[in-house]
Amino acid sequence: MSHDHSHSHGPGQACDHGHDDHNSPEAIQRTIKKYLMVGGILFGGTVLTVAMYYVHIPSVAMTIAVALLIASVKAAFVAGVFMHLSDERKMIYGILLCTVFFLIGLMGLTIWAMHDPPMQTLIDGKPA
Amino acid sequence: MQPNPSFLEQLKQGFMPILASEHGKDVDHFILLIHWLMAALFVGWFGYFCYSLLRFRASANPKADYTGAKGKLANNAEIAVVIVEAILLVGFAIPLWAKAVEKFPADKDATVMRVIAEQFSWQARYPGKDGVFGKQEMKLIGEKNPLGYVEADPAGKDDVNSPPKDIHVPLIPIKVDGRDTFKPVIIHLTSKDVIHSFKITAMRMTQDCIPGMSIPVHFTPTKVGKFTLTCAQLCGNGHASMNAMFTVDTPEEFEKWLAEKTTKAGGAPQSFE
Amino acid sequence: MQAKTSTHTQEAHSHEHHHDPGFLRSYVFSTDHKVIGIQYGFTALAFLFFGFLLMMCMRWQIAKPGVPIPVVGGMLEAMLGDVAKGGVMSPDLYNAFGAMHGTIMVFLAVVPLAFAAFGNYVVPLQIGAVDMAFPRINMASYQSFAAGGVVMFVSFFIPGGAAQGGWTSYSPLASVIPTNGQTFWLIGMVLLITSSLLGAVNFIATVIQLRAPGLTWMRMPFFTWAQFVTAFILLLAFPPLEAAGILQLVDKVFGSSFFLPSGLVVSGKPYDVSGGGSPLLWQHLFWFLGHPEVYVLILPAMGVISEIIACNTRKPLWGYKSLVYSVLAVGFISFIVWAHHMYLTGMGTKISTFFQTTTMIISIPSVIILTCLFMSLWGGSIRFNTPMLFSLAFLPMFGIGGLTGLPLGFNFSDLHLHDSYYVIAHFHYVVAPGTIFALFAGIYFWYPKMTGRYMNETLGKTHFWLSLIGMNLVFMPMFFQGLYGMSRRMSDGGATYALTNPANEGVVTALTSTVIKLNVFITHAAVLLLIAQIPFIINVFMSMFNGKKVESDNPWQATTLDWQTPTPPPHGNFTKEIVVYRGPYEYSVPGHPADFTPQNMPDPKPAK
Amino acid sequence: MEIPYTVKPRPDTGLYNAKLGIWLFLASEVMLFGGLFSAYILLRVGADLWPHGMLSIPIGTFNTFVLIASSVTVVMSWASLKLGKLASFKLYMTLTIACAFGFLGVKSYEYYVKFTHYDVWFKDDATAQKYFTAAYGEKGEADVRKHFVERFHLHNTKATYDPHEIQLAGHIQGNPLFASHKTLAKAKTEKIMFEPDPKFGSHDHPKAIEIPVSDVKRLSAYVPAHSTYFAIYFTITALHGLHVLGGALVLGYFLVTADKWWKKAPEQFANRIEVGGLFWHFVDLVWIFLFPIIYLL
Ligand code: HEA
Ligand code: HEA
Ligand code: CUA
Ligand SMILES: [Cu+2]
Repeated sequence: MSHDHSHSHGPGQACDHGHDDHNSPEAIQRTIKKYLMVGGILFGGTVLTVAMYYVHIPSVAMTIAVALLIASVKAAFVAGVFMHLSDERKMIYGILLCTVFFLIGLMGLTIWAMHDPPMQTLIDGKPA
Repeated sequence: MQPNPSFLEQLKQGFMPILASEHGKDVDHFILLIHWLMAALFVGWFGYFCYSLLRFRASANPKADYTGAKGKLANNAEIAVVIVEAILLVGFAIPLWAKAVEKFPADKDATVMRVIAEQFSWQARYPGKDGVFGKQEMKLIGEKNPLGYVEADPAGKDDVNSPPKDIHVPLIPIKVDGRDTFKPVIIHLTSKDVIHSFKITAMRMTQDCIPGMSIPVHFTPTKVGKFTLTCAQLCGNGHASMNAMFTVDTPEEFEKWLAEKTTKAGGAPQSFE
Repeated sequence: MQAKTSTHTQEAHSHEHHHDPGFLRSYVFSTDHKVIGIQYGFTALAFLFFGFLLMMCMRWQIAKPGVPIPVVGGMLEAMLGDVAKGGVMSPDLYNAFGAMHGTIMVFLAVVPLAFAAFGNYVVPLQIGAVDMAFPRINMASYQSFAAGGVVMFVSFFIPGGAAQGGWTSYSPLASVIPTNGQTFWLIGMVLLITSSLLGAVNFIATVIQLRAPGLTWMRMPFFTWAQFVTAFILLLAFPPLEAAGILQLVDKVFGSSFFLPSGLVVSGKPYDVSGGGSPLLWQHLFWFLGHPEVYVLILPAMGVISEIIACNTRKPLWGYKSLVYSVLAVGFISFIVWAHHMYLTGMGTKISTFFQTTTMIISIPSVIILTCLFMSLWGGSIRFNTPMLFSLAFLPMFGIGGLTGLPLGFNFSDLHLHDSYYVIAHFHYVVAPGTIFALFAGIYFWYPKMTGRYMNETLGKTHFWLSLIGMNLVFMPMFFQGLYGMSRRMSDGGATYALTNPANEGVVTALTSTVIKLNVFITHAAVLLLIAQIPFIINVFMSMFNGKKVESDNPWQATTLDWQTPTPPPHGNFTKEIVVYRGPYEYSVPGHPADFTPQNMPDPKPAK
Repeated sequence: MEIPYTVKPRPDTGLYNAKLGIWLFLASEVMLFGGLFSAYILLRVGADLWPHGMLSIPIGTFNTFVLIASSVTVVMSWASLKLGKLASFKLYMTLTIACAFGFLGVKSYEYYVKFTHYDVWFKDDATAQKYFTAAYGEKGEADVRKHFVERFHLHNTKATYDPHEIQLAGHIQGNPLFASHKTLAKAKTEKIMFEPDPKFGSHDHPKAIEIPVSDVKRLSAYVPAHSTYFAIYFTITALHGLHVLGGALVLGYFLVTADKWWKKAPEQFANRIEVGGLFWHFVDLVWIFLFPIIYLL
């Protein structure tokens, strides 16, 4: 759980973090360019993934790895730029970090649990 | 009629049912050990609790002390709990579990059988003389073939099905490393429909039976007798009556029982419904 | 509106805006956190009582299998039909009541009462906020909860009755039962989960954003901390169950096989589905919520009793910081212990070692929390009023429940104890004389704040002592039954396995008559427990009208901000600007004039 | 008596309420879809058979483009607001919503195709053989079986299949929706006219064949009951589709009320668009993973 200590804030001491420089028209103009570029990257990434499907990589593991890698890169761009995560607050990072940690726990431990003997699947009646 | 132990007698047994398996000793011992730890913590803290309530009641202590308790008592108690838990975990639970659940004896050194659960009954299958089970396909299951065995498979020719709700195992004395013990039992558990749980309290054994999986368990019986095999997982409206008799026989009695089943069945897999 | 840090205190919150909003607006579709809290509270109490009544029917059946239930048997038959033929509970009905007792108690009674009701009412007050951060979402949360409750309730009366798969709803059983109870259960659960998620978002945002100036994290009352962590647990643990619920719903309604393996044979016939699913997947997804959920049941309760103990010992909580870090640790670790409910599904050494290690690790912060609360008594000046009595009783009761979690947490002892009454006894000790007592304590404690009147002390103390005795007589014998090997969810109380059953002639481990007689004993004790609630119900309703009026806005002379408002608090909560100067439990501060120094009081002149 | 920080961020956290709220909500959404993805992985890893290549990749790719485009337009609409250009905000927002409904339209079409496409399992292998030969001829049958093996597996994975389980794919004459052996039995239908799919790599439809229902063991449209694969496909994409729909409705509401809000509280309005946009991007993000996992791998 995220808790940043705001000890320093005595009663009534407001301090504005100068949030405005991100929101000035010039800054927005600059980011618009960025948005369009990221849009381009996303299109490109999709084309790449689909192309890969037709190219036929010989190893299954490789196919999965590459496809997920491309997807992750795309996702990183969406989250980082479109969702402004790249300059978001500590608080949000904390929350997302916890979430990702638990998600990995859920997936990882479940899969691990399903593959730890002595459990065996019954295939045509013969315990493997 | 069975003698019915009195409350006190049962208390002396630690309120545990009669024990009839080898690893069960360890289970009982371990349960006892944890309960000692729990008792120590409970008595300690409860004593402290009563004492403080008495001593610090408002009428006796009208002015509270801002700082309260000093000293390391609480810390030490916490550290002690951590240490004891760690010992129980590393010293007992993990190795004992590994032994009881994972370290299987070789098939040839054990009585091997399959037990199939269904709503609301249990049935066992023995591999017969050749020690090999016939091929089994779930989709062949029908009224005539409750366990779905492939008729054509030669390995299955001498297999024997137990009648429903009546499972026997032999108690065969053997020597392991010069120590007198008995032949272990390996049971492959599965279920036809929903999840059931194979529980024999006398053996200190519980294991879920999950459809689509075959899960092996093993234990070493140490006493002849009739024991209850109960279903410990909610499995429908007959859950409470999904029982079976789990009988540990002397080798002779077991052979007799098995032979009876075999001759009746004419040597072929057969159910007794 | 300017982003002054002190905006929420507008002196003149005033009556100009405050045109009378009418009955519906102020009581049914209110967005005021206090009204919503009270709505949650009454709905949840009603469900709590209903869940108890279900269990009373079941207890009768356990004690006297096959004998018609007195008084209500006929009613059940009239309402539910054949499942209660002749006033006798059929196994189907027993299973339905059992599943619904668990579901209702957990999701419709304790979570809404402990988290939503107390949280809604108290948290904004304790942090000096005017309301929750998103009042309309708050209202939506209650409505979603109420809808879920209605769906669950209606399911009793559909053909075939309510869900019969246990509150854990393991597939394939839950999917294979041909009636529609499970479908209703799943729809109800999706609504309840949605409600909790909305609530959780709201709580977290409120605590992070709306704390009064000066109320730093380490000055936050422990109750608010507990609610904060609870909200995180709900936020992140519930969605996987929602996913699982959706998958099971698709299984049930569209005939898919997420949780059904290939080759199922039900009642002798191949089950007509595609197969290829995994029954264990359900269990993983369920317990991924299920375990954190038990901390959802206990953490708010711990929060409640911490407030009450601090106030009624007239001294600060001992080890406030340890408490905070422990509760954070519990919240965090609770996500990675879930498979200790699944030791006996065929688990290998490696994975079960992992899970029992985390299970032992999570018991340590719990021990620390309890230790801190015990140590807080030392040096206090203890006032034994009703809320305090319930809070004090919580400690050893939770202690027993928590300690008996340990033998379950080691897989090797769980081998014998799994799915026996030992488990039932373990968790009822934590949730019934544990959580429920804490909730009673909270009701007695905050009642004066909500109504301006105290609850009656004599009735309260009668309620306390009878409940304490009743609870222990009900749940203590279950440990013995469990050790002896009596399984849970037995619609005949284990009679089939008992020596009294002639078929068990000569069976060595059949249940002895002592074990069976305990069933009857427990049922009698449960009746006592039921009777013990009468003074409480009378007290709740009577005191509203003729309870003793409070002498001041702060009747218990407490320090936290919830007591520094008018009683009962108006819309908008505070009439003066709130600025916080100190920690939450500054009782009996040496040199201060009174034995309590409210958080928002500027430094008082030292008493000379 | 107003709730603070609905517009301006709280200084110590740097966030306004709704932004924190939406991120918390998205965190729970991550766990929701994470749970479903975990289920997907587990089912797939544990499966004996896993259908493959059952969805149209060009259509899926097209839809991916649509969704990405909408993500760009929604962020542009926010930026326009920040620049004070209400008209261009409206334009971008309209485009976004158009994309959303375009996406849903395409998805509905894909669904419809599946709901009218059938697999038939026959009561035994000999019967299956008969119909395969009737549809594809002696030689063609072997081809189809080979393709069948491929269809169920990842590239280059060794296929083991049970000959009993081979199924004939195609359409039922009249294109009924959601038929199954159960509905046929209920309707007491005696036979169906079945139009098998073209052979792999060909476009010629084989002649329709008549199949007596008594020869059928199982018949299922490509619906959740067909197989775990379709079950997870429909569940996740439908849930995703609901998110698209919900998002589109909310954004549509913002678009319709834009003038009013813009006059009344421009800053708060921009915040709302940002929050709506965050949700929208998240929906896009889910699809970015969904597309390769379900269509390609
Ligand atoms: C609020 C609810 C709650 C809480 C807090 C807990 C707490 C714990 N639980 Fe419990 N549990 C449940 C509710 C709860 N549980 C439920 C509902 C089930 C059954 C679900 C079902 O199957 O239907 C269950 C089942 C359950 C199981 C599965 C059993 C089985 O099915 O076989 C296990 C196994 O590990 C377990 C372990 C634990 C542990 C180790 C703790 C630990 O966190 C406990 C830590 C606490 C302590 C160690 C106490 C410390 C106190 C002191 C040291 C002071 C002592 C002083 C005095 C006594 C005066 N629990
Ligand atoms: C929070 C959870 C919770 C709570 C509080 C309780 C409370 C109680 N439970 Fe429950 N129980 C469960 C959760 C809970 N239970 C679960 C999860 C199961 C497992 C289900 C399954 O197998 O699937 C279970 C199972 C279970 C069983 C086992 C059934 C079986 O396995 O076959 C038994 C048996 O005795 C039992 C008994 C009781 C009793 C006597 C109480 C008593 O303590 C009840 C006491 C209640 C009160 C004291 C309420 C007082 C309230 C009022 C008086 C309201 C007043 C109203 C107004 C003022 C408006 N419970
Ligand atoms: Cu089988 Cu319970
Ligand atoms: Cu748990």
